[in-house]
Parts: sequence; structure tokens; C-alpha cells
Amino acid sequence: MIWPGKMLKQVLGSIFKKPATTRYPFHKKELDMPDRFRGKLLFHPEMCIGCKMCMRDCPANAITIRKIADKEFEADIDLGKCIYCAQCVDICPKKALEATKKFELASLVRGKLKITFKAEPK
Amino acid sequence: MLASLISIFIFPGFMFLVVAGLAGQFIDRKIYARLQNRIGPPWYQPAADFIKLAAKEDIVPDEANPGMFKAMPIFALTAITTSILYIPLWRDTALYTFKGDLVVVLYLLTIPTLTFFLGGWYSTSLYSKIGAVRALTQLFAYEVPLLMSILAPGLLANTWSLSGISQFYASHPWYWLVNIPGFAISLITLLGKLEKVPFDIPEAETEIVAGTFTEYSGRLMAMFKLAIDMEAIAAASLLAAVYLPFGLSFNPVIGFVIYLLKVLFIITAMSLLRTLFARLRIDQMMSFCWKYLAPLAFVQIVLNLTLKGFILR
Amino acid sequence: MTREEVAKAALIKKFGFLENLVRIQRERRIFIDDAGQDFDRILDFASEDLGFSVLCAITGSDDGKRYEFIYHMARPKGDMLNIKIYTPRDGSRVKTITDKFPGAEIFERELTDLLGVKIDGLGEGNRYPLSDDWPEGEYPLRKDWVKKDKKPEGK
Amino acid sequence: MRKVVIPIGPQHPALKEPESFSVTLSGERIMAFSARLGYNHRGIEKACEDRSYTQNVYLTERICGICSHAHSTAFVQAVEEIAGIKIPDRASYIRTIISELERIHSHLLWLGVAGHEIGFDTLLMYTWRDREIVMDILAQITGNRVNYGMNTIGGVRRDISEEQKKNILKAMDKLEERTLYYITVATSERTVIERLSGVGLLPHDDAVRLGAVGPTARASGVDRDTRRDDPYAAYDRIKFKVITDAHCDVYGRTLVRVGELMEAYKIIRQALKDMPEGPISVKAPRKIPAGEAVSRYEAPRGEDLHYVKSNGTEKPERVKVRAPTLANIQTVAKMLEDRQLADLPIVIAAIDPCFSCTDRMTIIKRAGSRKHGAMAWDELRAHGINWYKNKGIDFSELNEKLKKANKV
Repeated sequence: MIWPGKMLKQVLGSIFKKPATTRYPFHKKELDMPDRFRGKLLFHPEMCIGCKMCMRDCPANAITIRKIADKEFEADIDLGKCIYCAQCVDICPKKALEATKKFELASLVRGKLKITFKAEPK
Repeated sequence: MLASLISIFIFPGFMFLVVAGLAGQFIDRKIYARLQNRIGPPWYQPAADFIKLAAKEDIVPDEANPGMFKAMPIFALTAITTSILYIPLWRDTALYTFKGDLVVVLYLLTIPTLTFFLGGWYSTSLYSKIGAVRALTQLFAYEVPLLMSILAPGLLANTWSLSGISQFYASHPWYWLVNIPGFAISLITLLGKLEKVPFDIPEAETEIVAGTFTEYSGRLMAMFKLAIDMEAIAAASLLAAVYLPFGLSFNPVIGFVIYLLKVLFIITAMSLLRTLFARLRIDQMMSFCWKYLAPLAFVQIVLNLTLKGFILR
Repeated sequence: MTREEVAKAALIKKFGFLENLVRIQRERRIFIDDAGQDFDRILDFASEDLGFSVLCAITGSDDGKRYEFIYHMARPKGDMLNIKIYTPRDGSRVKTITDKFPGAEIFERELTDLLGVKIDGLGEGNRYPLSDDWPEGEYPLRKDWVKKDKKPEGK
Repeated sequence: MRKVVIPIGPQHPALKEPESFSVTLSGERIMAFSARLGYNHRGIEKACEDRSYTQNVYLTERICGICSHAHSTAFVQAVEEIAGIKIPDRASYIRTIISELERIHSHLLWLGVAGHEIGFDTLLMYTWRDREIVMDILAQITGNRVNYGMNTIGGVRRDISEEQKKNILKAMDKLEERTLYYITVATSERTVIERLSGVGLLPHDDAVRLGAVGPTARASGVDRDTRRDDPYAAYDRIKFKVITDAHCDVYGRTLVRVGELMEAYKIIRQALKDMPEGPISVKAPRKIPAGEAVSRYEAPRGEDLHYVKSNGTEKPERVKVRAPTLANIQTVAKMLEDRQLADLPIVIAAIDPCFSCTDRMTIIKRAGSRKHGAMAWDELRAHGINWYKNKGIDFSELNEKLKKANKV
């Protein structure tokens, strides 16, 4: 006869183990994203040459590059649309885009998800 | 008059049961979580849940019978509060006692299950109805072994009064060891009474949403949840009084601590049990109760009768 | 001769008109570019005699002039035979294959919903995959279909 | 008890995604079963026609969260075949490794879900805890836990470094030990066996007739696996066993899945050992020449099939996706014949359904008219605020405070 309660030993052992879960919103120390993590985008206006490859390749049309003056560009990124694939980062010939490790992007207001990276006036 | 009102509403009646019920729920959830290698809820979680539910709007389905629908949670609470008055907690006598109160307590503790059935049935939702029928079917499965195993110690003590049982075991120490198989059976069937894994068939969430409680919300739901927590304490007290009748002769404070430890032990054992198994199907549960538990309970009764006949003449 | 060539030769031997229509695209991929009127017989022959017994999917598409249906049949060995048939855009009808392949039902319902093709002999059943209140006469996979409602931009 | 029809879904705790089933019951016994699919239809196939090939790689990846690598690989394979691109060896090995890591996390996820469906939450907590090991590895290699974004037309986007190799091997050892433990639990815990064996019978012939795929078919003794029969990526250079089982029930499906877990560890070790040095991608043209291709991929849930037709432009003419669940869902009615209501969740779960994959497409449509009696979201919110106000609880002050805090 096969008896029930096969996991007894392991279950009792768990009492002496450190819990696998964390108190997330209160303790964030454990949350270290890997180096290749694709989080919130960062745009470096000074590097952009305005080729708009990122706009062309973005699967979600989340990024818009605007020309404001000669050789000066601004980027609008809609984080609500962005799917964090980082294709724009890969395709950018001048490395003007960068994926950061930021991931806590929830917001109650949709407008806050639209961010603009302004070029610094020269 | 005042004294009895206090004992009914405050201690060891309603208020004590509420506090102990919420504490019991916390302990159960915390242990369950730790056994699963999780952190578990903070200590105020059960109270927070209760307050949150109580602040919500009660929604009564159009089709439901509003009288029955609303009355059921109150019936459940009342029955449990009444039952605790007859159970000796830290002394060898209960607040109120009469011949045969053991049977009355057992039936008072059956009333919540019946209210689950009626509440589910009168809310007319299909999930509730299936849950209600399952609750009743399950009642017929676990009630017999539970009854037989709880009556066995009484047979040995030659009384069906809870206070009488306590007094008998206080004067005959170590005799309670005979009842350990019965204790195990009661613990298992108690899981069925409190609708916990592996016998949470009436409210199996992956099958019938929340079973009998599907249509309940707000305060009525809060009351039902509270009733289950209180029932856990009342039933644990009953088991403690019947199967663990020791340490009753100290002063009230130490006696009370010992009583709490006994309840804690029973709750812990139930948490451990519900960690270990998968939920059974209703037919498997029936056959398990009738094939294994009922005969075992019967053996316990025969054992106790024999013991009584030959040794305690 | 490879497995694919054997299958090709068998098909041509049985159905002469397939001479130029059977194409081995690569290892394990055979296409029949237009099965035409003989589709039923070719399907029977392929599934019973050649062993292409698993129906993987039915693809329906619209090339602007006519509808194209591809029946993707697989062999346990891994070879895949893709049988194409075409129907005109107006009054398009196809015969069901659920009598031979009960699993085809869901693929055929998809064709009905998304391309608006009539499937002869397909029994009653729930629609798939569009919702019950989807308007009549709107078939998203047709090339001339345009999105009508656009989701309003957020606040 | 007379016959009743109960709805399971579109919202139901047993289903992790919205899909609607209706079950006719007589007492506890299931008399009839019918499914209404399509609740997750997002219009992806149509959307693919408006997007470029590069964009479509990410779009197809989002057909499903769990088998994202399966869909994107199947898609890029088809495109590469049309364009005649030969991907570097290292890239095909990396695709193989990611695909097996995905299988591991998907099967562990399934084991947990199966535990939950039969009310065994402890199993769920333990398997999902151990699944974190493989999720961490995936996050380390690809950047994210799901939707890896690993594929690109012509190869892969990220390389596996020496250090990551070591981490993967370490994780495999740990997971192997844990999987062995779960095999003992699944095969020797009485309550689990009681709930699984003999449930959801799908005899061999029915599996073949209804076109079952993946572990569902293999547990009915159908020896079919796209990885071996129609090899892609580096599977033609790797030795592995195809796990089959003759139980034909949910128990058999469990055994097949845990068996495949053990196989996956071996495949990954082997692939890491054999992986050659070299580039990880080749340049692909933006315009793909006209042509068509059928690509098959053994996803964790079964065979995934993509058909791509191109017309010489930057955008495909037609993309067709046949996800494994679509092939398997039709076996559920057969499996539920003469079973009890209590078996329904585990039987549905046993084909490891993924309805997002199955449904794929939508066009967003505003509901023109509300149904009688239903409340719109704003109305519901106003009702809630009023209800609390009548009870003497006023949140308006708190709302103001929150607004201020948000502005700061």
C-alpha cells in the first residue's frame, strides 16, 4: 500500500529554511536586475543623428524622434506602449538609446507614462 | 444574570471566540505558509480581512430568498457561541453542564455545516447549489466516524457529560492515552468539518468557484468566515477537553495557558495535515471515511468498552 | 531517391495533371500548388496511401483575386505535404473534411469567421474565434477589410 | 438531481485565462461538454500583415508569455527559409538552449498548476519556487524572465558567456535533483495518484484521430516529436530520447512532462559542451523575397506551426499560426466523457492549455450599447463612492492628499 503524506519530511524541513518569498514593496534589497535587463529606456540627445531607425523598427510605435534644430533631436517615449524589446537599442547606430534597470513604472495617470528627453540648449 | 451575560458575550463566549478565532486563523495561515517555504501574512491580516469585508456592500441575489440568505451566517455564529459554554476549557467543569451535553455540543457544531448548506441552497446560484449538496454529502461521510470517535472516551468514563469526562480523566490520569487513535480520527474528520484540504470539496475553488459562499459578499461573508474560524477554536476546544484532559487542576492562569497550548497543538496539526495532501473527490472522500475511518472508530469504541468491562469494574 | 521524391513520383503517377504542380521546396517540405477539382481524391490518397495522416492546420488567405487554402498534412516521419486549393472570391465554397479529420472542425470555423468562406457540411456549433456580437459581413483576413473603430487615446 | 448546465468561464478560478466552457451535469457526473473559444483573440495574424519582419519577431513573441521563444523561433525560421539565410552554428545552439530552458520553466509551471487544480497547493509553492532557478538563468542570459527577445532574423541577439555557461550547469544540477524529488512525489503520493490516474483517458487511437500533439499525444503512446522528426536549430546534432508513456491519462501526461524535464537537462549540458565559437548572427535584408515556408517547432505544449508567405516587400503577405493548444483542445471533450465535475479542472489543465496562443487576433471595438443592468466602469466607481459616503466614510479628503502626493 502506498501511504499518503510523502512530502512530510520536506515540508517539516521548510520551517528551518529561509522563506523563498520576500516582502516586496517594503524590502527591495534582493531585487537586483541582471545586466542585460531591458527596462525603462534612456535617450542621449547629444549622440542622436536623427536616422530614425528606432522609429522604423519599433513594434509598438512607442518612440518618436523630433528634430528641433540643426543636429538637435528630441525623443518622446510612450512607456505605456513600449514592450521593452530593446530593438531600438540594438538598431541605433550611435548608441543614443540605452535600456536601464528601472522596472517599477506603474502609474495611475496615463500621461505620466509619456516622457520626453529634451536636448540641452547649446 | 450579569455574570451569565458576560460569559455568553464576552468570556468565554462570543468576544473570546472572535479574538481566538482570528488568532487561530493567523496561526494556521502562518504555519501553512512556513511549511510551504513562504513568509506568510502579518499578524493583523485576519483582522484586516474581516474589517475590509465588513465595510463592503452586501449584495443579495435577486433570485435568492433574502430572509434565509441573511439569517444563515447569524445562525452559524450563534450555534458556535452556544457550544463553547458547555465545553470545559481550563477547569474540569464547564460553565454550564448537564447530562449528555457532549451530544448537544456535537450537534451544535453540526449546525454551521447545515447553515452552509441552506445558505448555499437559498442563494440559488448553480455553483452554490453544487457546493451545498457537496457540503451535505460530505457531512454524512465524516459525521459518523467523528461522532463514534468522540463518544468513545465518554463510554470509558461512563458519562456523556463533558465536565463528567474531564473529571473522570482527572481522577484517572494516563487513561486518556487509550483514546489516541480516536484523537487522530477526530483530527482528520475535523478537516472535513472545517472544509480544509483534503476535504475542502464543498468550496473547491478550481471546480465550483467558492462553492456555497459564491454569492455571499460583504458583512454576511465576513460573518461566515468568522464562523468558520470560531468553529475551528470551538472544535479544537472540544477535542482538547475530550482527548487531552490533563493539566486541569492548576490555578486558572496556568490552566488557561495549558488550554491555549492544547488548542495551538490541534491547530498546528491541522495546518500540517492540510499541507500534505491533494484534495480528494467526493466519492473518494466517502469511501475513505466509510472504509477506513468508520471501522477504526468502531474499533476504538470496542476497545474502550472492553477496557471498561474488564479493568474499571 | 529520397523520401520526398518517392512521394512526389507516387503523386504524379496517380494524378497525371500534377506533373508540374508538385514541388519539393526543401528537405521534408512538399507543396502541391493547385489540387483543383481532385482535391478530395488527392487528400484521400495522401492520407491513406502515402501516410500523410496528420492534419496540422488549414491556412486560408486572400491574395486580392481569389482565396487560397492550404491543408498542411504531416507524416510521422516529419515530412509535410501542403496541398493548396483556390476558390473565387465571390460565392466561395469549400467542402468540409471533418468527416475524415474530426480535428479539422476548429480550423474550418476559423476560416468561416475570418475569411467568410462557406464550408459545406460543417455542422452547427459555437463560432470561433470572433465574438458573438461581431457584425455580419466583416471578415478581418480579407485584404479589402479595414479597421473601422479605433481605440480612443488615453486621457 | 435533474440535469444542470454550469458555465466554467469566461471568468473562473480553474482557468488562468478567459475561455468559456459549458458543462452539462447530472449530479456530479459530466454528461456533455462544449467549448467556446476566442476570448483572447487579439488580431495578431492580421496585425502581422501591417508590420515589418523585424517588428513581427517581437509581435509573434507576444502571442504567448510562456512559449514566447517557440513562436518567435518558428516565425524567424520560416522567414530565414524564404530569404535563404543560413544562421551561424553558434546561434542555432543558443536557440536550442533557450528553447530547452523554456521547456523546463513551462513544465515546472505546469506541474505547479496541476497541483493547484487538484487542491495540492504545497506542490504548487515548491515547484514554482524551484522554477525561479531557471527563470533567473533565463533573465541572466536574455535580460528578461519571459518574452526573451532572443531571436532576430539571421540569428540571435545575445551570446552566452563562459560565466553564464557555468551558472547554467550549476542550475541544471540543482534542478535535476529537485525534479527527481518531484518524480518521487508524483509517483508515490497516494492522494496525487488517486486524483490523476485513470482520469482523462485518451486512448492511442483517439489521440491520433483528433490530432493531439505534444505531451498529450506522447502520453497516449503516440511517438511523435518535432524535435526528432523535423529537426530545427541544433536538434539534428543532439542525441535525446523522446519520452512516451502508455498510461493515456493525466498521470501519464505528468510522467511524460517530468521525463522531458530530465531529458531537457541532458540536452542543455550536451549543447553547452558542443557549442562552437563564432558569430551569433548574420545580416538579414529588410526586404524578404517572395516565397512561402512552413516552419514547425516543438513547443513545451506540443507542435507549433507557422506558415509565412512573403511578397517581396518589407511586410509579410500572410502569417498563419497554429498553436499546440488548438490541436489539443478538441481532445478535452473525449477525455471528459463520463467523468466527474471534480476532474474537469485537472483534465483541462492536463493538456497545458494556453489560450493566448490559441486565439491570437483582435480588433479593438468599443461596445456600442451597454447591456441592460450592467454598469459601466465610471458608473460603478461613482456607485462605490456614494455607497461609502452613505455609510459615513468619505474618501474625497484622502483622494486630495493622494493627488498632492502624486504631484510632488
